[in-house]
Amino acid sequence: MSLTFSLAHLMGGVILLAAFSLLSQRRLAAMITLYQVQALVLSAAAFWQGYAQGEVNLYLTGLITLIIKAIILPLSLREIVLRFNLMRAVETAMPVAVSMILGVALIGVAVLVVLPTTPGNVSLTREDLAIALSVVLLGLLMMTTRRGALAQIIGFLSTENGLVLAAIGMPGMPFVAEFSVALLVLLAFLVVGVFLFRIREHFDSLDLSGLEQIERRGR
Amino acid sequence: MNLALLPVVLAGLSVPFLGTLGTPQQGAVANAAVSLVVFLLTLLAFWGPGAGLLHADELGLVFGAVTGFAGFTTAVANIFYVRGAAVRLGVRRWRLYHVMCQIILGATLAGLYADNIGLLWAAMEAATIAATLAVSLPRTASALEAAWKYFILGGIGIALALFGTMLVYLAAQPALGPGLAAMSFAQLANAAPRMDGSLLTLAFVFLLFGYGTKAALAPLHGWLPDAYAEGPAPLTTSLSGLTLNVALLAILRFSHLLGANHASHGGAMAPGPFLILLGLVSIFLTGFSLSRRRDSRRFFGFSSIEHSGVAAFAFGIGGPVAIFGGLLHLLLHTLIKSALFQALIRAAALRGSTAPGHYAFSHLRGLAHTNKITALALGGCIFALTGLPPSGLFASEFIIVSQTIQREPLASLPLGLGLLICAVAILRNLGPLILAPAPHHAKPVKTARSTYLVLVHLALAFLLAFAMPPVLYGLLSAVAAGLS
Amino acid sequence: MFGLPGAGMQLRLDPLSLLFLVLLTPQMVAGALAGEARSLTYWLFALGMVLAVTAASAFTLIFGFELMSAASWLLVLRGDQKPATLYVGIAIFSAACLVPALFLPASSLAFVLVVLGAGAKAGLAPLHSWLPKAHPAPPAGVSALMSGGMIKVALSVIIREGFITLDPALQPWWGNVLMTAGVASVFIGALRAMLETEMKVLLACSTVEHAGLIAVGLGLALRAKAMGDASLTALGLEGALLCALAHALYKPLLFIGAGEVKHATGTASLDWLGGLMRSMPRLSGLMLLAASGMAALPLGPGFAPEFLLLHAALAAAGTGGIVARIGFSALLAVLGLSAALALGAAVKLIGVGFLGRPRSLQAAAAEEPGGLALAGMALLGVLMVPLALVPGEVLRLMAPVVRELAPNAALAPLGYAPLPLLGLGLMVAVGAGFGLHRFGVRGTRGAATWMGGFGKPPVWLPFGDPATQPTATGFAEPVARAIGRGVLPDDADPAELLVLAPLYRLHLKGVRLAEKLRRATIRERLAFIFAALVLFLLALGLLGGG
Amino acid sequence: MAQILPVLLAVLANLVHAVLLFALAPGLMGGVSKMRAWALGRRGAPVMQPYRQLYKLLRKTTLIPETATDAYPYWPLACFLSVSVAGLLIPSFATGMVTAPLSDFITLIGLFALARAATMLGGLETGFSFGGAGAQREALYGVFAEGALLVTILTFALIAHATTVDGIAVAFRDGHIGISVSLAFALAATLAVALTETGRIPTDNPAGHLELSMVHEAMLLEYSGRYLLLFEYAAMLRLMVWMSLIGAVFLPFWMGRAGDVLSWPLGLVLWAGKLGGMAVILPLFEISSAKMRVFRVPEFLGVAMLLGALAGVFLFVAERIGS
Repeated sequence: MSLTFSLAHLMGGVILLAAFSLLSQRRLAAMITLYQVQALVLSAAAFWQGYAQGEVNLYLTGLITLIIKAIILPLSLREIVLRFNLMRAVETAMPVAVSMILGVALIGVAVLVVLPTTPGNVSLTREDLAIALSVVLLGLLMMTTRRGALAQIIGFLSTENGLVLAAIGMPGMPFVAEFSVALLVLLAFLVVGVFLFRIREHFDSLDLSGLEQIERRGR
Repeated sequence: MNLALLPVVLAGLSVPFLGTLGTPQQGAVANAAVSLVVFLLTLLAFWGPGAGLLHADELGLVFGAVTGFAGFTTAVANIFYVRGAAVRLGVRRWRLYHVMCQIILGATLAGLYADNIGLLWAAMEAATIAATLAVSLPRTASALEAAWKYFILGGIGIALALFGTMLVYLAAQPALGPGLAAMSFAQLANAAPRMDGSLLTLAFVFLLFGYGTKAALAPLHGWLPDAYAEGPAPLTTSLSGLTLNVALLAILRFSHLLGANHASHGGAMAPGPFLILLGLVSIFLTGFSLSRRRDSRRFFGFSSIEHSGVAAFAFGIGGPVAIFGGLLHLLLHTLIKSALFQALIRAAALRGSTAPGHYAFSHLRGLAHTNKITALALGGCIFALTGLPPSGLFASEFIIVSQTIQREPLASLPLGLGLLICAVAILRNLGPLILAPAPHHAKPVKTARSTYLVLVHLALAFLLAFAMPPVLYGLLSAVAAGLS
Repeated sequence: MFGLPGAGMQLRLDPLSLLFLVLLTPQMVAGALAGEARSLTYWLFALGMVLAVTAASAFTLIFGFELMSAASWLLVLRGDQKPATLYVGIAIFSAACLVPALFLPASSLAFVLVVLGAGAKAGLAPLHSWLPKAHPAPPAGVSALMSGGMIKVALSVIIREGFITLDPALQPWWGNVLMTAGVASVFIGALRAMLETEMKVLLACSTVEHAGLIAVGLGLALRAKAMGDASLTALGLEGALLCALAHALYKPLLFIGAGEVKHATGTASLDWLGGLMRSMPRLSGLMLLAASGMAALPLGPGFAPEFLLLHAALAAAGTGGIVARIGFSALLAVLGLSAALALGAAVKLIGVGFLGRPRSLQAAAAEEPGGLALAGMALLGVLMVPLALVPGEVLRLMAPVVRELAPNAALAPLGYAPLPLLGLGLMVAVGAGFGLHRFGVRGTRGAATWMGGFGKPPVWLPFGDPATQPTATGFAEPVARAIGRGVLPDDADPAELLVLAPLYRLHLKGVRLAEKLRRATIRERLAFIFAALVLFLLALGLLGGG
Repeated sequence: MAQILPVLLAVLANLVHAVLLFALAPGLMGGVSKMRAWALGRRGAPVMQPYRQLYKLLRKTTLIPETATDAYPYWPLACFLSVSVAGLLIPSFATGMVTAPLSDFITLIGLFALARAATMLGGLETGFSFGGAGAQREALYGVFAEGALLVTILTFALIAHATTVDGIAVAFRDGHIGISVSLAFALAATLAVALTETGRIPTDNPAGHLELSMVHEAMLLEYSGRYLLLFEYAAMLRLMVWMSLIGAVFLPFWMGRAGDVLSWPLGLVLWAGKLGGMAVILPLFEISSAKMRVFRVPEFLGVAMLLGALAGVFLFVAERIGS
């Protein structure tokens, strides 16, 4: 089992590392690559857990993750980047350094919250949980500190990776595959929305005419 | 047999037909028919709550019945709405629209009946996505913006809720071990004392934020006002208002787990402070936001925030009576609010157009000069929101306030103040809306029959509050006692 | 079962609630006769009052109280939309104070809350400034019931809570609180009544004064009860209850009368009226009678209460520490001032509105109102007679109420007997009449009025030039110069500047903040959620956790 | 018999009191104006002049202004009646009259207020400007006069433990109450109120004929014949009433008892003496001071009110020291 531990732990660490370095990135292309790496490792972790727990569900999850997250989504994201030529760096709401300090603080929070709370459970779960929680929080932090729509989406994606990481860590949790599929639906809508609404810059300024007319109408 | 399954399944089955056949009017009628059957089935479910993943406990039954009723009346009002607005959207959009109606209705019922926390989560996600699509239907700039807001914030909420759900599962491991048992409300409720308390608390925080986003508790409410104001009227207001209940009931159930664990020193924190805090913030934010609103749908969206805040506050106060009050408040608010939006749509129709953006108070001003009955119905609903007698909400708010004084005396002061501010802000708009001289272009119109449904709603709310049938009272108080 | 789910409603009929029912009934009838009979809201309003007065449970009380407020709000709204919002705000505020007070254990806090809540509804200073705005707004019948009835309902809550429910925790200073609020409203009410020129506003201000008088009586009684002074308790209670009874008769009459005048002439502003005694004699006679009550003149319905209250104050000044005594002397002085101010207000109402020459063609062309309204007023007028002539008997009838409120109260006979005075007056009158008729020249001759040096009025003014006779404003001018301007800077009620304006500013701050939040972009809204989440997690990690 | 005799005596005393009151009132007024004339070095009208004037008014036809309403005749009547009733209540030469229990101070204030109200309404009656001017000034004076009087009563009530004039008189006569600061203050306050109520200088000029400065007279300008007679007579009575009130409260010594007839003569003589004394002092005070402007009067009465309050305060302090 120690191998299981260490491997799962290692993968979790890699995922967290990816999430953290996502926070430090300014260029979309690099972000997407990082995300791809994260997804790959996640699928690997899923397979590994499936093997460790002997769960078919988890293999399925890993497969879905591998195909869609690690291959299709990055491709489409790159497509968007090309289509809307978003090559230039993303503007940030706060200096990257600050956001990274915040990120460290968040990891601290996650550990503070989780580690003391799970004495009864297997240590694997505990540390996985701490890692997953930090990934989730880092993703949210990224969504709030980046102004670029795509960057925010990538933040959301990595949040969601954190969720799946937590899910596969749960011993014998039912519906894991279903959950990941449901989440994927969400993501799909997200990306499709970016396509449909032709979002260039932020969520909050859709590239659509007639916003002033809203103001005139009064709220 | 599991009769609770039927309405959900029926709503789901109707989707492909509604999505492919018929003109908008036919679609609306079919939608109404389906909703009627669903309503009857929700009543039928009392005789076969069933068991398993999707089975209705008393709480689910009561709220399911109210949801079915509101859904039905909304669908009826929707017929008239479509008749007036058919030209605005293409046929395919209308079909999509009616599909969304059924999906939201079905998802709401599923969420109410779900015994499995995972299923509950899935239902909420379905409802969210459907509602988002519905909001974006008009394709106006503001509608798309609202839909996008709704989607992002709702998505975050869903994600957090999922994390919380998994944490609950994990927290239940010591008690129930791996497998489905650890995800069933019934089992969890029994095993709550033996669960991992601190992990459960963590889970509760995430669930509170996840479902709290759906229930539009401040500061998680960002999506609601715009979504209410910009989407196609009946769907995004009356109907999706029903999903607020699901979220709040989910929060209630989870807070019950937490409370039970806390009571038996399982290491969990008491859920009260969290809920009370969010509730108060929502009430005050509403009270201050109401006074500058010009668009009536946004205005009443904010008032929905207030009322889910009140309910959350009541759940936070805890104790069978307060929870009873909170549940009663939810029921009455559902009846009144859906009726209010139906009346509002009627009123906008009387003034020419029901398209988003034609709901500014200045458009509707002086309704009494256009149509007495509609003015009476709308005015009655708005007045009922303030919780002054003879409005039914008076009973529930009275229960809540009195319980607050007995259990959390300090919290009663801000609560009273907040309710005061909100009520005054609402009443301030009521006078001009009904009695002021009408704009010159408005001329008297004869009453539409669907307006009387609103009055039925109001009467029901009144009777439910002040002449509650003993059976129902026993049922609800038993539920409240079970959840406290 | 109607009422709170699982609990229902409870009513009670004890002397106190009976007294207030008796006090409400005539004015309800009169108001209905004055044209409100077909208004559903009016009857809801009345129902609310009855429930609030006879309530035996907190829910029933608050239900009735708020039903009353809500219905009257609607009626005010129909009349005039401006004051309605402030009015309903005050109404809900009083509920927000009363609900906690009813559920708290008997304590000083509960009493303070009761005084705040019910006092705000009764128009006690400093929460009175809504009353002169709201009461004149609706039709006369409703104003009558609001002024004569609603105020009393609020006071009945104070009485029941202060004397019965909270009795175990009774403190002497409770009485001082009531007295202070009462005397403040007496003075401000009387002064504003003297200065106002709008008939209904004037009456509303005088309502503030009388609410204050009742509160003073209650305060004296409460203090005395706490200090175990049996006779003073009885005196104060008798004064307060009798004042409530009398006011419940003459104030509705005055309001209905003012409404009829407005209906007949199109205005209720004294500056445009005058000479109505000629065109509507019956109504004027009734108004005169009621005004004598409002001015607390002897042989009128209003004197006995005033007599009792002043005696209570005199008696109280003989007790307590030196500060208290000085306070009571001040109380006496203010009561005296206000009594004279009220007299001035009544004289202005009658002298300017009903005597003299008309000040407008409408006033000159006014006609006696229809029978129903007059019948209602007559009913109230007739009921005033026993109060005016045999107040002692009325007090004896009210004895059970006093006993209920203060079991140990020592009831003394009333020291003021109108009948002998009337007898003396009649004797003198007979003598004078005999003298005048025996030795005097009988008969009278009409003669032109001396215009006081003014020129002859133009022909199109058959009733003379209105500009040549004193107006209500002019009548109030000396008092305004001597007192008014000092107390009411630029005619604004001090309570508005000191109490309402700061609250409004505070509310505005809140609104601005809310607007700032509402304009947040999606990213900022996300940031709210995220920040809140992290805060909660931190709280979790630091407080609870393991 | 034994029970009935005192009652009969009390009634008899009242009758005598009433007769003297109504008979002597004009004479008192005449005396005062005579004294005033002398003090001013004039011969002045004879003391009997007021009687003649009343008779003259009696014989004149009564003119009714055309703008007067039907209530026109009742104001003088009401004014006259309330003053006379007040007069009947206040003991003159003997305490314990049959009306004694009615003579509550607050009832008296009420009666004076009633008289004032009737006069003001009479002034507003015909709607001509001077009447209104007089009425509004009277209203202003009344405000402060009543306040001052009420505060002053407090002192009496506290010292005498009674609120009826009769009771106060009895207490001051029988109880040995030394001259105290409080009473001095109270006396000053009462005098100021009395001057205002009776419309004497410095607040009003009974002999003045400049409409702009008149207060009491200005309200009567539109009355003539017997209605004017009632007003004039009421004014005379009022002077008498206030004088005997002050006499009864502040100089009750050797006042008779209605119970025993033998004490009456002394009481009568003393009463006459008091009235005479005041009839001398009042004019002297009047000629030594000038009439005030209207808006000085509130200050004047305000001082009176303060004095009344001070009287009470000193009383409290004294009791503190005493106890």
